Amino acid sequence: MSKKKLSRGVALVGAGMSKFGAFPGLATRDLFVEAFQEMLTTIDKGIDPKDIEALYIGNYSSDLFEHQGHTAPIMADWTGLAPRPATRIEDACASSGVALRQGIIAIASGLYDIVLVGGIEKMSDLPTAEVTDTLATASDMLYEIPAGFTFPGFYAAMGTAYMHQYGATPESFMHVGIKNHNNGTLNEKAQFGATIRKIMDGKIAKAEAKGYPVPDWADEVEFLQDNRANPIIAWPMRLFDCSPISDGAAALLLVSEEIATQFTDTPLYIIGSGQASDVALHDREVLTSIKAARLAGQEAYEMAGVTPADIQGAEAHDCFTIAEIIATEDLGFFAPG
Amino acid sequence: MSKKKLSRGVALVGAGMSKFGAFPGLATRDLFVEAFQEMLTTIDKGIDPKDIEALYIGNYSSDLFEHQGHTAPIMADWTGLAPRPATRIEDACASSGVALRQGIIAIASGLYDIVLVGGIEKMSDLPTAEVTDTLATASDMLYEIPAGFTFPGFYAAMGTAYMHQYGATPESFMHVGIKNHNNGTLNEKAQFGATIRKIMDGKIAKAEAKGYPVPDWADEVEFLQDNRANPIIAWPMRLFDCSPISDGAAALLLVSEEIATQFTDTPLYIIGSGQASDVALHDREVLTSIKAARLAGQEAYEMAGVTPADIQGAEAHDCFTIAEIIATEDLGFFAPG
Amino acid sequence: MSSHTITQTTYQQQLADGKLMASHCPACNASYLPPRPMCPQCFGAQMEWREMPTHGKLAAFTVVHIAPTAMIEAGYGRDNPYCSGIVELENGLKISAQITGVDVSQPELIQIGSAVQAEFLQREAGAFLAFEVIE
Amino acid sequence: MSSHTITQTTYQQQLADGKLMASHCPACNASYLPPRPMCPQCFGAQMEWREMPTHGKLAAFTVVHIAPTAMIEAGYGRDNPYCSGIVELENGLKISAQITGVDVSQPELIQIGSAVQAEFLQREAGAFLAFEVIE
Ligand SMILES: [Zn+2]
Ligand SMILES: [Zn+2]
Repeated sequence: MSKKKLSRGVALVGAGMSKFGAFPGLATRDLFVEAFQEMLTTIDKGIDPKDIEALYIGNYSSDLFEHQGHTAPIMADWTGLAPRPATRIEDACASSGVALRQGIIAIASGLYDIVLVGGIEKMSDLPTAEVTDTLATASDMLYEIPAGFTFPGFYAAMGTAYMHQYGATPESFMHVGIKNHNNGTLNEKAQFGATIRKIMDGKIAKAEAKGYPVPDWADEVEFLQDNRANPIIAWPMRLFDCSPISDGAAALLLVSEEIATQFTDTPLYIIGSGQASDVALHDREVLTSIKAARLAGQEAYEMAGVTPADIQGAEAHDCFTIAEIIATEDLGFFAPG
Repeated sequence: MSKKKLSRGVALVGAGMSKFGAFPGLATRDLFVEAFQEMLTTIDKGIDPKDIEALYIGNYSSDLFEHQGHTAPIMADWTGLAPRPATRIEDACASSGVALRQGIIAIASGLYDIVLVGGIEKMSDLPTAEVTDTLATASDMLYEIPAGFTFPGFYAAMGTAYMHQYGATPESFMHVGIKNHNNGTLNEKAQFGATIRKIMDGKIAKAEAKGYPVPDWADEVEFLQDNRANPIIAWPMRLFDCSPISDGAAALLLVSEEIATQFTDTPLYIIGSGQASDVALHDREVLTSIKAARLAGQEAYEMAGVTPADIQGAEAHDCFTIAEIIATEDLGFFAPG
Repeated sequence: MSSHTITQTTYQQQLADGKLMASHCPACNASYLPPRPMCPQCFGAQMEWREMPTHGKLAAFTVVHIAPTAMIEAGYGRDNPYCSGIVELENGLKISAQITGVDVSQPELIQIGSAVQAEFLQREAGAFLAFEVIE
Repeated sequence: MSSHTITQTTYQQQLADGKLMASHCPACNASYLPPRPMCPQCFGAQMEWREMPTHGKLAAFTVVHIAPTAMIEAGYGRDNPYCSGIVELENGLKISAQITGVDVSQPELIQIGSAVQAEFLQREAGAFLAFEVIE
């Protein structure tokens, strides 16, 4: 396939996000309005929202989480943008990433100059077993789910394959969780906003205050090895290896390159984008790498004319600790293993 | 807003469809493979399917109908197209129409030259009450569904408003159903493939054969007025005013204008496309017309440089008989009323 | 950012208290029903609650025979159809609601334009807005 | 077009009969598990059923403590975890299945590469493919 190129340039000029967490009593639309309102404040030179021409909304399963389909037009209506075209993109965990890509493509096509991209999910209304069922619909209901797999289970299976191939241990994964919870404290919108150390110290303090036996965890790893403090979800993935059940929304404003400086003197130009799909886990040649991620990364690098060594910052998908390890390898930041 | 224009032309060079009906034992993927296989046979000069670069799959609610999300990559896998990028578009009844539009946009963007567009739905596995619930998720679960509305109910309410405003009667709607069932007999893939007259005569013959009292319907309208033969779903919409619960799939092949004649000497060029969103029924200024349809039609006409009078054939959405009446008015083929 | 004061959850509690509440934008002097947290005219999020009139007229309706699960659980269905409709309040705002006080066995006699009055149905599943035809 | 001979429904019936069946493309001489109605190599739809070997080795696994509803209904869950995995058959094809014959309380002792043998679990919800670790 020849090198891919967009017909015209696209820039990012605004971004907003709701707080992330479990918010009983709030609907997806409430969170999206929160993200949209913040996005409007981030556009340096301002915007009349009526100039927005279309919406691309990434959402995995409002159908099962909220029993609400036809989700994109509701987001358009609630942000005052109806009757603009509103399209929902569903690609499981990648839904919002793909929505961003469709927004880029739509501007490149010449059809629109100003596009709102949203990412929304409201997971916390369902009990855990139904959340587990809903996440499992991202795998193959006919051939994978009858085997008892859950979504954490798939990544856990990649984890055991990874341990077998490279000699990693459950503790290797725990260090990813410790790092990411540290990062979370730097983001005021993060769900927990606490280091594993702080969570551990909190539990010790609570035990002391209540007169319970005080746990004798020497460090975070010992805390994370404790079945009671960090129960197994799908071995080797434990609670703190898994991203939580979250509610949240994000909003981005994309504009065509020609008009980007009308909104800010420092637009972020989109220089590369990639997308690929993959097959059921059992049909993959290797179980310790995700081909779709490798191909998507490669496409984006080629479009941008850069190599992994040029990348200074990345947000990789880290639904599970093993997922981040594999993603950073597939994107070329680290050698396999 | 200025007139919209695509950066480059797009053409349709292949189309396939599965049979439509209720197919217990078949999954969405089976129907999509059927449509894909037929599509391949319709490309005059042939194609190597490996040249297809991306898929856009329109699907309303595999999540609730089949408990299967992440639907697009499964379609890519089952048609041998993984790891091509596969994107699912959800926009309720318009899902597949919007998927077609995204396919057009994607080629116009310069990113792809050959795109497969799919439309899939497998509705018949659920009992009727759950199908009713699933279709209702296309409306507003927070503010419309608590009122007891169903999806047929919304169109029925537009029907009563239409009757009030223009003096139409339930019989006006029945004539649409009679016409559409006549049309259905011309399509070998249609679910019923029988005229209302034939269905009526069949019921009379069955009553005679079994020695039951023979109904004395004078014509199709009397048949359709009979509560037992044509039960009310949501008055004034009766069974034969409503599209059935169907399983089916369609596949289209889009290519960039430059390469269209590699596939056929008679490509169908896409000359216009439009999309818009609408608000909850109670928030619409008028209840007898659909603003989103009017705007989308207008956008497509302007892009194509044509007027409704230039159109010789149209497939309007006719989920309910009143829907077709309103759609043909909103698209400018008939004056309101 | 937003303090999320205008939500469906609060609206629902107000229905349970027998009040039909809309959100109101002081900047535009416009009310919105159902209530929305952001004004679609000025894009401001400083919305306030405002009580709505309880009288209006019927703008559209249907009599539902094939009911969704929630209404079946409330006792409706093929043998006990019900009327749903859209009501235009005295101030011009419209809202979806169940319609009572009509003969569902004779839907052709239900009149668009009929005067209606709000009632608040208390069911096991919660409070539901309805309007009774009063003329 | 297609006569739909290769479906999950038929595969499922074959599991109930104690057979693990793949689809086979005569043109490519390639088998596919799970069975698929179209060959992803030659795009042909003339697929045939072919019985698979019942022996293989464990390629990946997990022990699930937080179970989906279907497995909870089958008696599993937090207090009764189970093992799911991917098995590579003797002919190289891989498939997802429940894994039995392992000590789920000591997942660190479960060995990738262990020899396994197919078994067909009959539950109220139907037949399910499993593999028992036999060494
Ligand atoms: Zn305002
Ligand atoms: Zn083949």
